[in-house]
Parts: sequence; structure tokens; C-alpha cells
Amino acid sequence: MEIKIKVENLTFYYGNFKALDNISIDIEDRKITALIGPSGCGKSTFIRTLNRMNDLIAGTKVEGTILLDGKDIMKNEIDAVELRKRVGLVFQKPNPFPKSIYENVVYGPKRHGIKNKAQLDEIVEKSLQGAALWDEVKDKLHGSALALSGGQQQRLCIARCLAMQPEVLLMDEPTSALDPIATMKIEELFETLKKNYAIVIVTHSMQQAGRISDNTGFFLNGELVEFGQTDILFTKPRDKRTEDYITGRFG
Amino acid sequence: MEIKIKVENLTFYYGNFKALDNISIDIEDRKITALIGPSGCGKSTFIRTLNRMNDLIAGTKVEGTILLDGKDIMKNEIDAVELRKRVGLVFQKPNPFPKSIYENVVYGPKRHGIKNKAQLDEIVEKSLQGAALWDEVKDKLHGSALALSGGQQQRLCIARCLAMQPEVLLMDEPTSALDPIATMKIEELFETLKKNYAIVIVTHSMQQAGRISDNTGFFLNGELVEFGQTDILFTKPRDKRTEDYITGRFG
Amino acid sequence: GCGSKSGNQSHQEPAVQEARLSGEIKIDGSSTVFPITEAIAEEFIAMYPEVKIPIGVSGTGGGFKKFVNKETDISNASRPIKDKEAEAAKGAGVEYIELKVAYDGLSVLVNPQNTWVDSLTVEELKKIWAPDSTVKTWKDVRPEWPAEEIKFYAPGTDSGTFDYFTEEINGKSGAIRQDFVASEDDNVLVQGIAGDKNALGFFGYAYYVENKDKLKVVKIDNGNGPVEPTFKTIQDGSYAPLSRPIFIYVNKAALERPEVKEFTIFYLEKAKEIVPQVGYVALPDEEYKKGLSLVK
Amino acid sequence: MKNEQKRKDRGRIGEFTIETILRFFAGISILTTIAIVWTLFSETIIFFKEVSITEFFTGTKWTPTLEPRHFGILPLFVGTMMIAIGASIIALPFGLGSAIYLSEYAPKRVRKIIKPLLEILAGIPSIVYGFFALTFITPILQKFLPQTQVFNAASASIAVGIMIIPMVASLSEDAMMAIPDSIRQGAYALGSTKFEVATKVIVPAALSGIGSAFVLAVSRAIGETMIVAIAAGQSPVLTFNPLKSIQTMTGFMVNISLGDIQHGTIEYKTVFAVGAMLFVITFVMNIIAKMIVNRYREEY
Amino acid sequence: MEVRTEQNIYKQKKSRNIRIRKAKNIIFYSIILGATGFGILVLGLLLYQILKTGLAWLSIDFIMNMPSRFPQKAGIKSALAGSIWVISLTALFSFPLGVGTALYLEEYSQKGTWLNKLLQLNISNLAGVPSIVYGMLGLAVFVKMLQFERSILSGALTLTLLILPVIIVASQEAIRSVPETLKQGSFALGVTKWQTITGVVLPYALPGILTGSILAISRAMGEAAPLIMVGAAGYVAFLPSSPLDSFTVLPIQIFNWTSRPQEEFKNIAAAGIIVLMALLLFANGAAVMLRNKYQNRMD
Ligand SMILES: Nc1ncnc2c1ncn2[C@@H]1O[C@H](COP(=O)(O)OP(=O)(O)OP(=O)(O)O)[C@@H](O)[C@H]1O
Ligand SMILES: Nc1ncnc2c1ncn2[C@@H]1O[C@H](COP(=O)(O)OP(=O)(O)OP(=O)(O)O)[C@@H](O)[C@H]1O
Ligand SMILES: [Mg+2]
Ligand SMILES: [Mg+2]
Ligand SMILES: O=P([O-])([O-])[O-]
Repeated sequence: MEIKIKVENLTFYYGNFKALDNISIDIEDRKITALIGPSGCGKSTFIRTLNRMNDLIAGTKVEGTILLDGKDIMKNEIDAVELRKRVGLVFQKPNPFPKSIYENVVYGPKRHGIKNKAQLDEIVEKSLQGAALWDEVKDKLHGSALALSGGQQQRLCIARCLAMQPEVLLMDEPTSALDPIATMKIEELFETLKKNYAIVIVTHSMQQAGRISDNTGFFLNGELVEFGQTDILFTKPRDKRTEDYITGRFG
Repeated sequence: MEIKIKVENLTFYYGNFKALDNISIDIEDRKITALIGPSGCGKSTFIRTLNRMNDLIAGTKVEGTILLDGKDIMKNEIDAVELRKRVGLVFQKPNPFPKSIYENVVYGPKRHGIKNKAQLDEIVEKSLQGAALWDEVKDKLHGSALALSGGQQQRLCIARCLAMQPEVLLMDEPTSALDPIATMKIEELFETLKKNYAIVIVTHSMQQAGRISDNTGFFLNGELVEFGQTDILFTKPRDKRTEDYITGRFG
Repeated sequence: GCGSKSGNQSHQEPAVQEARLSGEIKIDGSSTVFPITEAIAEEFIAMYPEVKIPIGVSGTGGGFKKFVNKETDISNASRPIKDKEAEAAKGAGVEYIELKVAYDGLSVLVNPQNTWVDSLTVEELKKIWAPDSTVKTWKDVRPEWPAEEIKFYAPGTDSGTFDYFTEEINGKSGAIRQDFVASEDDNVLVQGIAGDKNALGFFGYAYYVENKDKLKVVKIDNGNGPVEPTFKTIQDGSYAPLSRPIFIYVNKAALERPEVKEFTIFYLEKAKEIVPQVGYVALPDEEYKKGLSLVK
Repeated sequence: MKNEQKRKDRGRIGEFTIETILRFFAGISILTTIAIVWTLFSETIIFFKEVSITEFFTGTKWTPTLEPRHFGILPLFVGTMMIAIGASIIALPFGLGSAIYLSEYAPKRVRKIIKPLLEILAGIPSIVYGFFALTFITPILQKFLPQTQVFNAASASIAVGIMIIPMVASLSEDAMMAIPDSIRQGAYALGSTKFEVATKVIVPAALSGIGSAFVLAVSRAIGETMIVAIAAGQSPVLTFNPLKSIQTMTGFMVNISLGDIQHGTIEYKTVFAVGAMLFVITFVMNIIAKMIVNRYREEY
Repeated sequence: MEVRTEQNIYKQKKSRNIRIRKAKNIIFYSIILGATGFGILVLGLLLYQILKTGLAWLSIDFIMNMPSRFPQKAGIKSALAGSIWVISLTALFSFPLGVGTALYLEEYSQKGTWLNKLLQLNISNLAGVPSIVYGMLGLAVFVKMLQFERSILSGALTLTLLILPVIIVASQEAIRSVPETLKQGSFALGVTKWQTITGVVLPYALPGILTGSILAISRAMGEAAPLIMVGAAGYVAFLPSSPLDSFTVLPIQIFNWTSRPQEEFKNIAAAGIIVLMALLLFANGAAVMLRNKYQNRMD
């Protein structure tokens, strides 16, 4: 077991509102970690702290440490730009750039120095295929990304992230807008990717968490109630609240 | 069986791209109609034509007729403003106004002539409760709607729509960002609402469609492949493609 | 042009010889003098195309400031240099000669609908415009005139015209009643007086000449009977005291440069012909000769 | 790996360089500000050694170039305010109306033509507006209000107002266009009329941009010189009647600074005192505008 | 059925309410259409007056001749050349400077510090400083201190300072309107701030930035007073050949003509104004086209 990201005593505030309370968690390399919990419990907030996206929101405050490969990301041992390159994030709400599909995918690679047209073309095809979108858009690569359906936009954002080949993939409800078949394809992709990457996914589908993840964390009101191996968490939860939640008896 | 919306030979174009092809469908009053189909097949497009939201996109073209209570909505027998008041729509991607939570909910009622503060307060509470959001936000009603989590925004948009008390509810993947418990609450709400309203929901969850809908339509590449009673469609689909899709053998 | 033949003749010669005159002559100063200098420069350049003559319009005072700073070779001035300015020039080591180039007649004007005013005496002008004037209506000027309130119009308080008028009429530059409407632009004053039945104002003669149909000029009585401003009465001095000389000042050091010298001579020789073309009144011939002798 | 590192270093140096350059650019704005404040206030201090502050702020007679001299700035202040308020009354509603029309109602093609057309209005030299006021607006005013003087505050302020319409319209329109369409659609889906979408959703969401447009435009109105110099009459009389001739602070300044005034004289220093005063006025106005915008803005 | 009528609080009000609201919409529509029409009407009127007086005097000769005291011979060549010089330089200086400052203020500087707030306030305040003050400043700094003399360069730098506030404030607003989600999307891909700015922020903000620049350049093109102060000449009968040459510009030439007594020169001034507007259209043309390209509503 190799720990890719080590989070210790992480507490996070939006203004005065404590959105995360003393979270400690180990994200293992080459494993899929699922985060579940009711809406508004802090899953997105947590995942965004892992690549310091919350830095960009005014009036927020973080405490605790986050180590990526043993280096403290909050103490500028790794700078934010490099961190984000290594730790890719797909947002909950699809946010394609108001550019063409092609330009959306090559946006990252281009900025990281890849100029060669053929190479870029290849990246586009691979990434879109990975995100199970290639067939649908291959004829309109230069059309606007905003003219895509909701699910297509979501997959485009996944492709955009894959194109960067990050070491860690953070996915905030990556299949929420997808039909079962597209979801299945994405899940298959995760299975492949996890051979090389650490993957964290937020999901509200317990089936999905059970299906694909190795470890699962259950969040509630900003607390990490329980964290452990997925099969154990789902079959023998230690905490009453976890049990209530996964059996649907909650609330 | 009372038909609330009658769609006949509806064809829809984005520019030259035919997104809907000759759709005919009857939306029954006091029933829940589910629309399923792979991502990008035209579900959102279809649902948006029902309250003429697509009018707002430049370069689109509609053919065919849509009758609401027997009146042709496309021939200005009902004008768009009234139509949209009577036929409420919740978008796939949450789009709260950059105002407070409270102002988001009362936006519609205020426009439609309700001035009384007490009455508005009541509407806000009721609508937010209906959307299973009240408890989470009752203390920050005058905080920004944009500071809500993804799922909370989605529920806010549902509440905003409920506050209008439309006759028909169009919901584009209303629970995609919600955890099972919140989803359950929203589904319960639909069960209550359907006593008075016609409800159309787009969903990619076949379980959900099976659970709550009375009728189901299966879309594929802009066509309505099959439409009928939900239990029949899921158990004895007439079309091979429907069968493939619902059994997951598709694609 | 219908210039005098002899004038042209006298210059044909040097033109051939010195056609290669070049360099830049920097001129700035009065907006009143500007049209004359501009016209002269235009003629000069036609003969010596290599010479550049940019002419600025920063007003007489502004012009002198640059002149003193040696930023310009020639300064246009609608009044003689003031003591303070002369001192400054001395301090900066700038020597110069003063050349009169034309007369500017100041006209006093009323609206054409004004049927009663035909002439005013200098005394009356003073009574009207004095800083402590009690004149409110025409009746206050002459009892037989109507008791309608007069509206006063005058050029901008910082123009040479304004200075001259106040000095000549009220005895002190800048001393004037305070309830008048002012404008930097004489065309604007034309509009004002033309649109106001009870207007009374004054400004440069040229603007009256061009707008005779819209305005009525007032004859001025300096004790020798009412005199109307015309080219003739201004030139021979009978239209008094409201005609003033205008000047150029030439830096002596710059005058050493052939192009400046040639230009200055050209200016004085051509002035008689060109000055009337741009709406001013030429000086008597002797005055130009006097100037030429200073330059040569 | 080594290359990678190099590239990163270069990237970081690049970022740093760019930030430095941008900081330098911003520094120029700061320098300009300082230079202007210095230009105005250093002479103003000397001015106040010669003229009493009380007279300056409370006197009602302004004749710094005429004997006897008076230095009461109130007439100019009132004149300036009349022009600014009058121009705002014209430009803000017309400008905002045009902006809403262009952003929310007009077909794309119409917008593409009308917007640049309106912007031409901003480029016509102000003397043209001055003569337009004098020879076109004033006669119309005189027809309806015969007591109107040839030079008057009203017609100048109308012309100034017209001149700044494009500023309000164009900048506000951009602010509204930048509101994402999904917000608009959300409002329409709730059965809003266009009017309601525009006034209840779009304008509040774009308020910051609209506020800036207003502030820029009104500042421009306050700072405008030529129009008022031509059409308002240059008579520094304390009056609240817009049909009478007045003088503004800028009108006075242009008068002196382009006229025949010797540097170092009291008249000359007066220009700076008036300029400094104007600076203070616009400053206060900006603060108030900021406060109003912050009070009403609905942006989160 | 009963439940429904009882429950639906809108029912009784509905039809009347909608009619009123639609009427309001129509009224509002007429009002704003009128407002836009008013602007267009005034423009039309101005144009008509100018064209009526000026068009007859407009000819190739007019554009190719130097100024002259004879109306028939008077031309605008040197002023046109001067304006082109000055405006090109002004645009060259002010655009990067203005946009750069705006970027710094919006994306880099510490917001909320008192220094920043003061600076911010002051920039919009600078827009209200009358142009002659900029003239004085330009005279002191560029002409005297930096010894650029009374040149095109001094003029362009002075105008740059004059129009900077408009470009900065407009650009700031445009930059501020870029949706946060887009910027975050870019940052999440591990690109640097500057790359995010060039990749997402500037393209989105471009229409607003261009509008500010168009308005500002237009203003610069019509200014006479500050240039007179830094020493632009009223009469120039040669073409400037370098940024350090003496010069005049169209508005000064026009101003010069309008202030002459002779009626013909008023017509020539109108012809000059037509040339100025044509130049304006031409200079802004590229910006307008670029803006049209980028200004599509974005989601
Ligand atoms: N504005 C638009 N312009 C052009 N094409 C569009 C536009 N919006 C959608 N499309 C295309 O129309 C098709 C149908 O889109 P639609 O949004 O209706 O799909 P959907 O069934 O809702 O998919 P999803 O489940 O992913 O939301 C897709 O192929 C999409 O790319
Ligand atoms: N920008 C913000 N400012 C203030 N509060 C916020 C902000 N974003 C989120 N919150 C609050 O923080 C809490 C956690 O939000 P977060 O987005 O992490 O929830 P989540 O677990 O992702 O929920 P969901 O499943 O609905 O997306 C919520 O109560 C939310 O209202
Ligand atoms: Mg979330
Ligand atoms: Mg959809
Ligand atoms: O410009 P003047 O000094 O002649 O008024």
C-alpha cells in the first residue's frame, strides 16, 4: 500500500462556516477512493482542497496538512500550478470553455508545451475516446462545446482532464449526467487508469461506489464519519450513521 | 385518461442538425412521464420545446404541433409567457440567479403578482420543503444562492419552479446531483404532485423511471423509439433497441 | 491672388538664387495674429518648399513664454510685450525685435432689430462697460431709448481683444462690469448677438465683415462725430480708439539664420497684400518700411 | 526530466516577468494619478496663500480676471453641477435604455449595426456638439421657453448628455451581454416577460458594470470643456436657472489656459485651484457612486 | 379538482395579470426603442448637418492639399497625417497599458487593501479630470522633463494618459464578468495564471475591452485642447516623418477653421469633420469586427 495523498486534520471554512471538520484520510496510489455522503456534506469542498482550487474563493480558510508524495502542498513545497497539473480535477457542474470541442481538449496540453499538430490530434482522439465521447463528436470537433448536451459536456470535461495525464484524478460526480451505458464505459476507463493513477471520485450512487472503489469515505456535515475498505464499509460499517445512510434509513 | 400535452410530428433542428425527428407523444395529466435514452439523444431538446425555451436559441427550427389542453402553443394560441408559467421547467444544469436563496424562490411569484410578504414567506418555506432543501438553508435564506453545493443548487431550482405552481412540471434530470435520500424525498414529492399536475421527467436512471413513472418514452438519436406504459415497456419492450438499452446490452 | 506686380517682382530674384533654403521656423503665439502669419507662411512655402513652418496658437502670453524659453523663433502677439515678459526674456538672454504687422479693428455691435442705437460715444461706452456701471437698460444710456434690459456680450477675458477694449475704454486692462456673456470664439459671439434683440457686444472687425447681414455695427464717436469701422477708417486712424496694432516678435539670434531672415523680410513685404485677404487692416506703407529697416 | 524542470523554471520566470510588467503598467497609472494630484495641488497651495479659503468656498462672485477680483467658486460649482446633472438626466436613461434594447431585445444584426453607429457619437469632436447646441438645441428651447438665453446651461447640458450616451450605452450593454445565457433562460422558464428578465435579472446582475459606465460617463460630463465653453456662455453668475448663461469649472479653465495669461500670475494659479476643486468633486462623486452600487448590487 | 382551485393562488389573478405584464413589456419596449432611436436620430441629425455643409467641399484635392487661406485650395493632408500618427501611437501605448493595468488590478493585486481601493477610486476619478489638465501635465512631463519637445510623441503620450482611465475601467469590468467556473476550469488543468488569462479570461473579456478602447480612441481622436497645450501647431504644411516631428491634428485644424470669420471655412470645417469621422470608422473598424466575432452570448 502506497499512499499518494495524505490528509491530516484538515479543517476548512467558508467565511465563518466550517465546511470540513478535522478530516484525516489516506488516498492510496493505484486505487479508487470513493467519497459518499448526503448533498451539502462537504464532498466537493474536500476534493477541491486536494488541488487547492479553494484558494481561488475569497474568504476561505484551510487548516491542517495535505501531503502529496510526502510533500506539503499547502506550504508551497509544490506550487499550485504544478500541483494542479499533477492532480487533475473534474468539476461537478460541467464547465467547458466557450471554445470548440477540439480547443477544449488541447487547452491543457498546448499550455504545457505540446505544439505538434499530429500529437495534439492524437491526444484529442485518445482523450475523447477515453471519455466515451469520440463517436458522438468526431464530426464536429470544431463546433462549439456549448452546443453539446449536458452529458456530452460532462464527458468533454473528463476528456479535458485526461488529456493532461495527471497522476491523481479527482472526479466530482463524473457520471451524474450520464446514462448507464456511458457510465459503464467511464467506469471501465477508471479500472484501466487505476493501474497507473490514484483516483478519487465523489458519487452519490452507492452502487457505483460499491462497484468500482477500493476504499470509501462517508462524509456527513463536514465530518468524515467513516473511512475504510469499500467492501467492509458497505457490509460491516462501524458507525451507526454510516449504516443508516447506506441502508437508506437515514434522515 | 386525460391528455395534457399532445405532441404531433415534432421535428427540431439546430441549424442543419436534426435533433428531433418526427416525435409524437401524449403527455397525460396527473401522470408521471419518464423520458430515457443515451446521452445526446435529444431528451433535453424535446423537453425544452414543450415550453418553447428553444425559441431563445438562435438558428433553430421547429415543425409539427404541440397542443396544451388542446391549444396549439406554437401558433400563439397561448403566448410564451403564459405557457411558461403553466409549464414549469427545471434545467439539467442548475442555473440559480445570482441573488439570495430567498429571492430565487420568490422571483416567479413576485412576477406573477404576489406582493404580500407573509404569503411570499410561506411560498418560500413550502417550496423549499417540497424540494427537500428547507432544513439545510433555512438559516441562510438571504445568503447567495451561488454559495450552495451542486445538489443544493439543483434542489433550489426545483423549489424555484414549484413556487410557481405550474400545471405541468418538466424536470430535466432533477435528481442527477442528489444522494439517494434526497432523491427519495424528491420522488415522494412527485408522487404527491402528480395528484394535480402532469409531470415529465428526464432521467438516466432506469430504476428511477421504473420506480416512479406511469409512462416511459425511449429516445434514440432524436427519434422516439418506443413509448408506452412503464411496466410494459420495461418488461415487454416492442422494439429490439429498447430491449437492448434497458438490459444494458446496447452499444 | 491679385497681388501687386512689383511685390512679386522683387522676390523673383532671390527665389532663384536661394531656392535651396531649408530648415524649420518655429512660430507660436496669438490666435489673432495666426491667420496673417499662416497666410504669409503659405506663400513663403510655395517659394521655398524645403522650409518647414509649424505655427502654434497658444495665445499671446503662452507664445511669449515659449519665445522666452527659446522654443520658438517668432512669436505672434496681439499686444506689445509686457514688462514682466520682457524682463524674463532679458534674463534668459533672448534678444528680439518687435514688428507691427497689421491693425485689428474692434467693432461694437448690436442686433439688426435694434432700431434705436446708431452710434455711441466713447463716454457712453465707458458708462456702459465700467466695472461699477449702473446701466441696466437702454434707457439708462440715453433717455429716449427703450427701457429694455441690455444683454452684454464680450470676448473671452483672456484674449488680447478683451484686454485692449477694457484698457482703452475703461482705462485699465481687465476692468469691466461683470454680468456679460463671454466666449473665446468670436463666431459664437456672432451667434449670440444675432439671436438676441437686446444684445450689445464687441469683437474683431473681421467677424463683423463676414456677418454683416446678421449684425448691426455701431458707429463710435470719439469727439469728432460718429465713425463707422471700415478698412479705410481703421487704417487712417479716424476710427478711434478701437483699432489696435498687432505684432510679431522675432528672436535676434534666430534672425541670423537665412530662412528666418528671409521669412521676416518676406512677411513685411507681403503683409500689405495679404493682411486684408484674411480680414485685417494693413498698416500704412511707412510702417512696413520701418520694420524692414530694423530687420536688414 | 531535466528538460521538464528547465521548462518549468522558464515558465515560472515568465510568470514572474509578466507580473512584473503588469505591475509596472499599473504603476504608470499610479504615477499619473500622483502627477496630476501634484500638478493641481502644489499650485493650489500657493493659491491659497493669496486667497482666503473662506472666500473661495463661500463667496458668490467669481471674477478672478476682472477688477475687482472675487474668488467665490460657488457660481462655477453650481454651473458645473447643472451641466453634470442635466447631462445625466439625458444620458443615463437614454443610454441604459439603448443598452437594454441592444442586449435583450434587438436582433443580432440590428445590434451589430447600431452599436458602432452609436459609438461614432462619442468620436465627434466636442466643438461640433457645441455648435449643435448653439444653433440647433437653443433655438428649439427658445421656441418652447421664450425666456431662454442664447447661451444657456440647458442646451449645453443636453449636448453633453448626448455626447456621453454612447459611453453609457455601449459599456452597459457589454456588461449585460456578459451575463451567462443560462441565467436568462432560467428567468424565461419561470414565465417572465422580456421586460422582467431585463429589469429584474439582467440589470441587477450587471449592476457593477452599469455603475462603472455611469461613473465614467458622468465624469466625462463633468470634465467636458469645449461644449460648455461654446454653448453655456462663460458667465460666472450664481444662478439655478438652466435657461440662463453660466460658466463651469472646466469652462473657466480652458478659457484661462488657452488664453493670454502669464504664468505665475494669480489668474494662472486660479486654474489649478479650480482644477483641484474639480478633482475633489469627482472624487467625492465617485465614492458616493461606489456606495450606491455596492448597496444595490446583487452580485454574489 | 377542488384541491386544485383552492390551492392555486394564482388562478384568479392570472389572465389579468399576464395581460398587464405583457402590456408593461410592450410599453417598456417602446420606451427603450425610443431611447435607442433618439441616439440614432441625433446622430442622423448631426450627420445630416455635417454632410449638408461639408460634402460639397469634400474631394481628392481636399484630402491631398495642405491647409491654405484660400477656401478652394484648403486641404487637410497634414492634419490627417498628424492624426494618423498620433492615434496610432496612442493606441499602441494605451491599449497594452490599459489592459495590462486592468489585468493587474483584477487578477494579481491584493484586493481590499486600502491602497488598492484608493487606486481603484482614483482611476475612475481620472476620467473626470478635464483634458486641459492632461495638457498641462503632458507639457510638464513629456515636453519639458523628458525633452520630447512639441512632438507627435509628446502628443500621443499625453492622449494616452487622458484615455487610460476609460480603457482600464472598461477592461476591469469585462475581466470581472468572466464566469468564475471558467477560470477555475482552466486553473484545474494546471496552467499558470498568465496562461489562464490569455486562454480564457481575455477571449471572454475581449468585447468589453474593445468597447472601452473604441470609446477611448474615439475620444482621443476628437481632442484638441490638450494637444494645443503640448504644442501641436495650428498650421503645418508638411508631413511629419518621425514621432519627434512637429504636427497638427484634425480637430485642431477643424477648430481652426470654425473659428475663422469667413463662411466658407465653416463648410470646410464640416468637410474636415467628415474626414475625421471616416478615419474614426476606419480606425475602429477592426476593433468592431473583432468584437462582433467574440461577442456571442456565452454560457
Ligand atoms: N445549442 C445546440 N446547438 C447545436 N446542437 C445542439 C445544441 N444543444 C444540443 N445539441 C445537440 O443535439 C443533440 C441532442 O441534445 P440534447 O441536449 O437534447 O441531448 P440529451 O438527450 O439531453 O443528452 P444528455 O443526457 O447528455 O443531456 C446532441 O447531439 C447535442 O450535441
Ligand atoms: N462558495 C461557498 N461559500 C459558502 N458556503 C459554501 C460554498 N460552497 C459550498 N458551501 C457550503 O458548504 C457546504 C458543503 O458544500 P459542498 O459543495 O462541499 O457539498 P457537497 O458534499 O459537494 O454537496 P453536493 O452533493 O450537493 O454537491 C454546503 O453546506 C454548502 O452550502
Ligand atoms: Mg458537490
Ligand atoms: Mg440533456
Ligand atoms: O490669442 P490672443 O492673444 O490674440 O487673444
